Amino acid sequence: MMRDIRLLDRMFIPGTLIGPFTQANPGLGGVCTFVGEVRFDAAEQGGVEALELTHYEPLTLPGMHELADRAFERFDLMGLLMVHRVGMMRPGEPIVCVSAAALHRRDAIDAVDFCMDHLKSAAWFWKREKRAGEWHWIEPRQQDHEDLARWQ
Amino acid sequence: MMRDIRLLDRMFIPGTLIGPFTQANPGLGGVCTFVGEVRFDAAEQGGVEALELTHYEPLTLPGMHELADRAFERFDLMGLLMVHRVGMMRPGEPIVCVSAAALHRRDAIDAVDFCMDHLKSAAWFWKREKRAGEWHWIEPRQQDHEDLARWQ
Amino acid sequence: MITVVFLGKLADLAGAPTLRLSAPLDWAGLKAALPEALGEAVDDPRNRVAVNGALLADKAALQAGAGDEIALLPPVSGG
Amino acid sequence: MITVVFLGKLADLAGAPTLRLSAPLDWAGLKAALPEALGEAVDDPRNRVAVNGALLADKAALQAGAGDEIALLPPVSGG
Repeated sequence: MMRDIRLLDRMFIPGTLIGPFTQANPGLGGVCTFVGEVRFDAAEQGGVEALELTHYEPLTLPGMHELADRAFERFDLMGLLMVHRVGMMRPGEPIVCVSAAALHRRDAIDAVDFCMDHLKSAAWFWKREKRAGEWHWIEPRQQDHEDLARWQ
Repeated sequence: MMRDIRLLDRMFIPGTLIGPFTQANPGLGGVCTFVGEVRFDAAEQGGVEALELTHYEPLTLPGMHELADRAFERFDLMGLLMVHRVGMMRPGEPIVCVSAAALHRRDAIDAVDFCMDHLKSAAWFWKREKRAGEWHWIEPRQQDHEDLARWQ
Repeated sequence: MITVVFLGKLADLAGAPTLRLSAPLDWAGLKAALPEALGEAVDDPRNRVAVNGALLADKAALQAGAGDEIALLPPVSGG
Repeated sequence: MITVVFLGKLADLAGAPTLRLSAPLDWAGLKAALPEALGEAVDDPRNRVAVNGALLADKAALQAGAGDEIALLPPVSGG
């Protein structure tokens, strides 16, 4: 069972993680991967210049491990990769990568969906964006709360 | 809008498709990718030695394009990659790769889910497996029909 | 001549992926030209028929002439 | 000494990511030691409190001694 849960404080290239992850799970039926990137957003909305993601060490990584435990309990998985950036990022940079390997596609896709919904609005991260030189804290969207509620 | 729909009659490496696909969609919020591989299955079930996927040229690729059209209508997508192997394959080889880029993760994940469910049981492919030297035609599983029904 | 293409299990039953038959052919003519087991199999409502890549809503309405390609398509089983 | 860590918006209100306060501290003592606006903000039920990485079910039960780390955690906003 391949399990790779990490916080990264610098730029990463998802392909360099996903290739070895897939190789590490021989006999899998399918791998589902989601990669989130820092959005630019339209200039008329005051385009995003930078994004800062703060975490709290004693809670954030243990929380991601608990989330991984729940994913392994809930879905029939062979492997799970969950990598999240922290610190300062620029638009276009990858911020999160979740990859799940399973014998059947339903488990792989649903596990990625489940982990992403929880990382997005139930993990210990605080996010702020810089627009037109000003920092703004970001709140989860209503959609994020609705997405999360699907699993309860 | 990046749109790449292909049938391939030889081995492919998903990473070589997904990297350029992601690059071709600047400003995306997220990319979801599913890669299916030919399963080995346990030796006690008469492990899979080979898999052959037959298609019918005048229907299969046009059908995949119609499926892509429906995905673009149904979800808010920036790009869609849908690549399917045909011909003879060995266990461990990639057989299908679907990747969707969108501003929001829900669209990207759901589009991949939608395309996979349709490719699996509503696209013009006929699949047979060789076990212990004998070829056996494969039928969609009950689960595949249930997965498809979710979108109707 | 008309080319008849057999897909999936129907190719096993036919013993070959294609067959060449004389034009013209309607549905009764096609079935009569096929071995009995295959003629019965193509009647199964789960098996579809396409002419030149266009699926027929009603197989019984089949009309094929010289140069046409008839495909006999069992239920799919995908990736 | 006790270290108090402010996360997210609370760090803006505090003007710094951390603060050092004398031990021991209970909830009333902590609020009294913070600027008024911050003391009111941490009372908001959406803001959680952890001691040495363990979330408190009830903030009012806070008891921190020398060397402890208190974290004041506003609602999260993820990736």
